[in-house]
Amino acid sequence: MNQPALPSREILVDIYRRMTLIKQNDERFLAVIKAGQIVAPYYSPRGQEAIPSALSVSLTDQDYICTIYRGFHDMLAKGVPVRMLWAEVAGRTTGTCKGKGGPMHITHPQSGVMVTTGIVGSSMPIANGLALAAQIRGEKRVAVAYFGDGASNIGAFHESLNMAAVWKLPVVFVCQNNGYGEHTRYEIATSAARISDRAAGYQIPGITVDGNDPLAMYHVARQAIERARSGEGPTLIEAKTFRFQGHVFGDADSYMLKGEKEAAMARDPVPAYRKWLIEQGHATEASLAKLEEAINAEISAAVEFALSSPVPDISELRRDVFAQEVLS
Amino acid sequence: MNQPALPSREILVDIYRRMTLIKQNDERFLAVIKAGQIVAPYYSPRGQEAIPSALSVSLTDQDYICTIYRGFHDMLAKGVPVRMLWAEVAGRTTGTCKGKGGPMHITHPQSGVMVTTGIVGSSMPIANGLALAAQIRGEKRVAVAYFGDGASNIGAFHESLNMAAVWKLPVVFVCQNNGYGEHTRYEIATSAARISDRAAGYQIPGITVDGNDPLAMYHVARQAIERARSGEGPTLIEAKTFRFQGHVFGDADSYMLKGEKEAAMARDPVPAYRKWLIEQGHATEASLAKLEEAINAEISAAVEFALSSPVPDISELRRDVFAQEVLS
Amino acid sequence: MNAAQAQTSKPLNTIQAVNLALDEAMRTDPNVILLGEDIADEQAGGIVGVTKGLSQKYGTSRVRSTPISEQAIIGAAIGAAIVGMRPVAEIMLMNFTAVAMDMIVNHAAKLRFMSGGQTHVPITIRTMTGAGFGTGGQHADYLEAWFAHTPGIKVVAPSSPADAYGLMLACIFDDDPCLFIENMPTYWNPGPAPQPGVRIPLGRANVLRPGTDVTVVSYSRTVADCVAVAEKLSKEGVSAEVLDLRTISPLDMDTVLQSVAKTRRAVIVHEAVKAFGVGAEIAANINEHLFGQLKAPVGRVGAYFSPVPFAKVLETEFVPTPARIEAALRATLK
Amino acid sequence: MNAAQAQTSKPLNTIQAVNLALDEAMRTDPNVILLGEDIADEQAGGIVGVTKGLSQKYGTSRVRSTPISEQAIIGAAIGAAIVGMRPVAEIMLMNFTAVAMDMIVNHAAKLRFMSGGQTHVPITIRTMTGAGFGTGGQHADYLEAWFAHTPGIKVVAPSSPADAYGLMLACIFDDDPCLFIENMPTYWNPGPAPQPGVRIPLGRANVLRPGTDVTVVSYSRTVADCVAVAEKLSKEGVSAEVLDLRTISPLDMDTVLQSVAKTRRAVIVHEAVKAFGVGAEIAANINEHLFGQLKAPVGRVGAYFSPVPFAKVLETEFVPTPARIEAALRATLK
Ligand SMILES: Cc1ncc(C[n+]2csc(CCOP(=O)(O)OP(=O)(O)O)c2C)c(N)n1
Ligand SMILES: Cc1ncc(C[n+]2csc(CCOP(=O)(O)OP(=O)(O)O)c2C)c(N)n1
Ligand SMILES: [Mg+2]
Ligand SMILES: [Mg+2]
Repeated sequence: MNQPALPSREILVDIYRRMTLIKQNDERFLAVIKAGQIVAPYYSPRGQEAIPSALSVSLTDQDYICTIYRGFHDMLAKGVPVRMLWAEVAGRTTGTCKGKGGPMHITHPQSGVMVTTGIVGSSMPIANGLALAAQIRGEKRVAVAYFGDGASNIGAFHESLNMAAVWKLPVVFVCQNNGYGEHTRYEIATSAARISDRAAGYQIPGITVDGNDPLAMYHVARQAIERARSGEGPTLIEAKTFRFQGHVFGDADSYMLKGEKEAAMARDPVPAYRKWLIEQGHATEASLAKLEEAINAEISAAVEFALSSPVPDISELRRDVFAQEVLS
Repeated sequence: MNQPALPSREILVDIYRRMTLIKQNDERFLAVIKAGQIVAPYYSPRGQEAIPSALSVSLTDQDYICTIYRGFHDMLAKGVPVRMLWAEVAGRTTGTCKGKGGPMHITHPQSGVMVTTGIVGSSMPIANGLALAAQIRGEKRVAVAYFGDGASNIGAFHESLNMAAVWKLPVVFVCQNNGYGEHTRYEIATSAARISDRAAGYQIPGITVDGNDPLAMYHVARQAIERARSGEGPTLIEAKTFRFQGHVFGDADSYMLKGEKEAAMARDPVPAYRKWLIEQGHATEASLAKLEEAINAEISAAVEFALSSPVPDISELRRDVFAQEVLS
Repeated sequence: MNAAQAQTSKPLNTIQAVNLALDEAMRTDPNVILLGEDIADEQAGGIVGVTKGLSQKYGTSRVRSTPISEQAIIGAAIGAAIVGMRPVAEIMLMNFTAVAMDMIVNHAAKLRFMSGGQTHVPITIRTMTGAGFGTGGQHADYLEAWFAHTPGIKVVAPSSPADAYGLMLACIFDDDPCLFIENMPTYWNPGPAPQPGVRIPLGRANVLRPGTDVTVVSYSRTVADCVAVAEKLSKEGVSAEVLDLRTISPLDMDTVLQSVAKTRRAVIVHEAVKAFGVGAEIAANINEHLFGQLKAPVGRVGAYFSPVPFAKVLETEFVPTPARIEAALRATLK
Repeated sequence: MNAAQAQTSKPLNTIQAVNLALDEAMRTDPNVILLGEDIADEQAGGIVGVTKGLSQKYGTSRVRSTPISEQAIIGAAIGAAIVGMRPVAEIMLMNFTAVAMDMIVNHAAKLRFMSGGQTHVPITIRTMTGAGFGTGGQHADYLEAWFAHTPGIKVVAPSSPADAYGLMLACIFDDDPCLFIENMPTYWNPGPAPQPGVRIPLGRANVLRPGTDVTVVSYSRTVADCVAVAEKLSKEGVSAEVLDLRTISPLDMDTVLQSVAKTRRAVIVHEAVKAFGVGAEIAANINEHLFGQLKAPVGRVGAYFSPVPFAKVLETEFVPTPARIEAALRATLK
C-alpha cells in the first residue's frame, strides 16, 4: 500500500485535541475519585487515546458509535460534552442520563453516542441495528462498534460480523486490543494470532494497526469508514494498544507481565504524538500549550458543574421504565 | 496430499452397513409416520448417511458424540440400538429415554451418544466439556460435535471453537453442510465462502470434504480423530451434503432452487457407494443383499417392539427432574 | 378498502391475523421492518407462513430473513429502534429467547431507563410456543414470567386471532419493547375477524365471559379451556367470570381485583409451570388487596414442575387440562 | 488437621468461606474442577480473589481461566458433568447469566429429564450480584426468580460466610445443577467460621431468629437487614421470627408454613424486583395453605420496578431499605 497523503494540519491538531481531552479527563477523574469526591467504578482508557481520536475525525454527528464501560475515550472523541459526562458519573440530574445510567451507560444521541454497555460483546449487535436503519433509509450514516480483545471471543462478536457481512451493513468493528481482558492475557483466551485474522471467516477486510499511532489509525479508520459509507460493507479493525491503569480503578496489575506496563507507558501515545506534531511543524509548543490549557479549564468547569448539580429525586425510579410512569 | 491407503474391506463394508441402516430406518420411519402409527416431528437425515457412517468407524464406544434434532444418522452410525430409538420416538418406556425425551433428545451413553439437542449450535459447547473431562482425566477419548451449516452462524459455534483451540481439546467439529438451514439457503445467511475458512480464526485445521463420498469422509475424519486423540487439538470439518426430505417431515421444499433436490437425489450416496463396493470387488451383490435384508428384519423387529411397548406412567412427570422425586 | 381490509370480514386464524396486522403496520408506517429466520417469501414466508407475502409486498430490505443468530437479530432490532424504526423481530420459538436473553433484558428492556429517557426501544419480539406437538423439552416452554419480572419490557399473549391482530398492532406502535407470545398448536384455529386497523390497548384485561361466582384469570391458549369449563359449570348453575389478561406485564390488577371483589373466589390458569409463575404474582396481589374478603383460597393451575415431556400421555397431562381446571374451580367453590 | 481446617477457627468473610469450600471440595474429590474468567492464580485468582491459591494447589488443568465465553463455559461444565465430573463454573455477575441462559435452562436443567435419567448434570454455577457499588443497570440484578421457575435446577443464596461454606459444599456434591448466588457488596463482611467439611442440606430453610408475632422470610443480603429490623422491633415487644431460606428452589414451604401457622403474620423480603419475584410464590402458598388463619395480608418487600439505577440516592432506595422492611412489618402488625 502506498503511503497515503497526510491529513490536513487542522485534522492533525484536532486528533491531538481529542487525545489530550481524553488524557486530561482521565487524570482529573482519577484525582477526583481518589479524593472521594465521586464514587463510581472507573475503567480507565488511558493509553488508548489515539484510537477513537484518530477515527472520530472522519465521522460526523450523524454517525453513530456504540461503546463499552471503558469507552470514555470513545465518547469524548465523538463529542459528548465533558460537563454532562462528569455530571452523569457524579449521579446528577444534569448528566447525560439524568444520573440514572452512570459511567457504564453513557448515551448522548446528539453526538451520536447511542449505547454504552457493560456487557462484553454487546456493542456489536446493536451497532449493526444502527447501520441497518441507515441502510434501509438510504442515509449515508456509519456505525462504529468499539470493543476489546476479550470481547472477540464471545458469541455476539461472531453473530454480528456474519450478519453485517451478509447484509453489507455500513458498520466498522473496532477491536481495541490492549492485550488483556480483565486479568487474562490475550494468548490465554484467544486462539487467533491476530484478531483481524477472523475477518476472513466473514469475507470482509481485517486489518491490524498500531492503535497508538494516530496517523496509521487515521488512515485505516478512514478507509473502513469510507468503505462502509459507500455501501461496500463492514471492516474489522484490530487496533493494538495498552491500558495504563489496569482493568478497573484499584486494580493491582499483579497479573501483568513484568515491565510490560512500564514499557508501554514509556511509549505513551499522547506526548509522543505531541512531540511529532511540533517536530514536523504541524503545531507549535505554544499553540499546543494553549489548547491544553483550554481543555484543562473546560474540565475544571465540568467538575464544578457536576459536583454542584442536584441529585435525582426518588420519583425517577418510576420514570423511564416505560414511556408511561410506573404507578405501583 | 497423497491418496491415503484404502481402509480394509471390513471397514468399507461396515461403512455401507451403517449407511444402509440409516437409509432403511429413514424410509421405514417415513412410512410409519405417514401411516399415523407414530406421531412425532421428524427431521430426516436422508442423503447425509455417509458422513457419520464413514466417521464412526474410527470411533469406539468410549468416544462421545453430541448431535442435533436431525441426528438419527449420527446416532445409528454410533450404535444406538434401533429398537430403543424407535421406542423413544414412539414415546414408550422402553425407549432410550423412557419416552420422556423424544426424537430431539436421544441419549444413549452406552454407545457414546451423550446429548441430542434441539437448540441450534448447542452441541458444540457440550462436546467441549466431554473432551475436557477426557483431557483432565488423561483418557484417550474423543468427542465429536455434529451440527449444520446454519449453526455455523450462531454465537456458540464461535465460543466453542475458540475454547477448544486454546485448550487443545480432543474434539472434532463436524459441520454437515446440506446447503440449507430450515428454508434459508447457505449464501443468504453465511458470509464465509466455505465454513472451513472459519477455522483460520482459531488457528486450527479446517477442511471441506465431500460428505457424500464415504472414502474422502473416512480419511478426513480419521485424521481429525487421530489429531484429537493424540492431544493436538480440534479440527473443523465441513462435510458437504444434501437433505432429501426438506427440513422437517411435511416440508414442501418451495424454497429450494429448481431441480436442486432432484439432482442431489440422483447422486444418492447410498446406492452409489453400493455400486462402487461391488465394482471394486470389496463386496458382492449377494453379500450386500443379505446385509440389507438383515437390517430390514432388525428394523421390522424394532418397529414392532416399539409399538407394543408400554407408555409411561403420569408419575414420570415427577421423576428425573431432580435426583429426588418432586413431591408437590 | 384495501385487500387486507376486505379479507377481515370472514373468520380467520391466528397465522392470518398476525400476518394482517404486520401488513397493516408495514403499509401505514415505513419504519416498521421485520427480522427473523426464514421470514421472507424466498424462504417461504416463515416456518408456518406467518409472514407470507410481506417481502413480496414491501421488499426484502424491510422483510429480512436472517442468519440463525438470535443475539444479532435482537441487537439489530434494538439498534434500528433507538433511531426511530419499529422493528418486529421473530424469535422462532420461545425457548430460543434463552440465547438472546442478554439483548432482551440487559439492553432492550433497560436502555430507556439507563439513557435517562433519551433513547427508547420500540421493538416487538414475536415468538411462538406451547405444548401439544410432541416437540419435547426444548421447544414448548412458556417463559413469560422471566420477562414479566424484567422492568422495561411489556409482555403480551393473545388468546384469539382477533386479539392477536389488535394486540400486535398495539405492540408495534407502542413506544416500549414488547414480547408477543403466540401459541403454536392453536395457530390454525379460526376465529371471528378483527376490526381493521383497530389496536387493542396494552395493559388492560378483557372480561371475556361475565359471571358472579368465581373469577378465572388466564391468557393465551388456556383461555379457551377456561371458557369451556365455565360453560360446563354454568349448566350446574355456577356463574364463572373469565378474564383474559391479554397483557401480562404491565399487569391489569384493577380489572382482576374488581372482578374478584365481586366473586370473592379466584382461580388463575396458565400453561407455564405453576411454581414461581405469573399466577403467583396475581394470587399474591389478590390476597393482599382483598384480604379477609375471599371465600376460598385462590387456586392456581399450571404445568407440572418438570421440563415439557415428549410422550403424548405425559405431554397431555403436563399442561393444565380442562379436568385440572375444572377441579380447581370446584375446589374454590366448595 | 490441615491448613484449611485450622483457618476456620477464626471469623472469616464470604470470599474466604467460598474459597475454603472450593479448596475442601477439590481436595477430597478429583472430579471437582473450576472454570471461569480470571480464576487461576496467574490471573490473580478471580476478580475479587475468591479462587485465590487454588490453581497453585490443584493445577491449571483443574482450575481454568476461560475466554470471555459464558456459553462455552457452561457448555464445558455440562459436558464434563454428564461424564461424572463436578464442575464449578463461575459466571462473574448474575446479569451475565443472560448470555448463558440457553445452556443453563435448556440444557443443564433439562438433561436429566430429557435423557430419562441416564445422564445428570452435577454442576455448580457460582455467580455474584447485588446493588450498592454504583455499577448501574447491567451489573447488580437479582434474577433468582428466572431459575426458580425452571424445573431441574436448584437455586441457593447464602446470607453469611458460614452458610456460604456449607451450602457451597452441598451444591458441589449435589447430583443436580445448582445456581449459587453470592452477594457482592457484603463479600468482605466477616462472620463466624463454619464447621470444617460440614455441608448444609439443600432445600431447608434456617430459622435464624425465633419469634412468635410475625414471620419474616428472606435470603441472601437482605437477611441481615431483616434481623436488624427484628432486633429493633423487639425493643417494642414485638417478637419477629426470621427465616433464611438458604435454598430458593426447591422451596422449603414446610418450614415457612410451620412458622406462619404460629405467627399468623408474614413478610417476605428480597433484593430482587418485587413484581413476579420469589416473594410472590411464597405469599401465594402461605395464603393458600393458611387460608383464613392470617391476621394480616402477607407483606412483600422487594426492589422497585425499574432497572438498577446508578445515582447513589436512587440505588439506596431501589433495594429494600431497613426502613421499608420495618414499615412492612409494622403494616402487618397493625
Ligand atoms: C458477558 C460478560 N462477561 C463478563 C464480563 C466481565 N468483564 C467486564 S470487562 C471484561 C474484560 C473485557 O476485556 P476486553 O474485551 O479485552 O476489553 P477491555 O476491558 O480490555 O477494554 C470482563 C470479562 C462482562 N462485563 N460481560
Ligand atoms: C437457537 C435456535 N434458533 C432457531 C432454531 C430453529 N431451527 C431449528 S433447525 C434450524 C435450521 C438449522 O440449520 P442447519 O444448522 O443448517 O442444520 P440442518 O437442519 O440443515 O441439518 C433452525 C433455524 C433452533 N432450533 N435453535
Ligand atoms: Mg482488553
Ligand atoms: Mg443445514
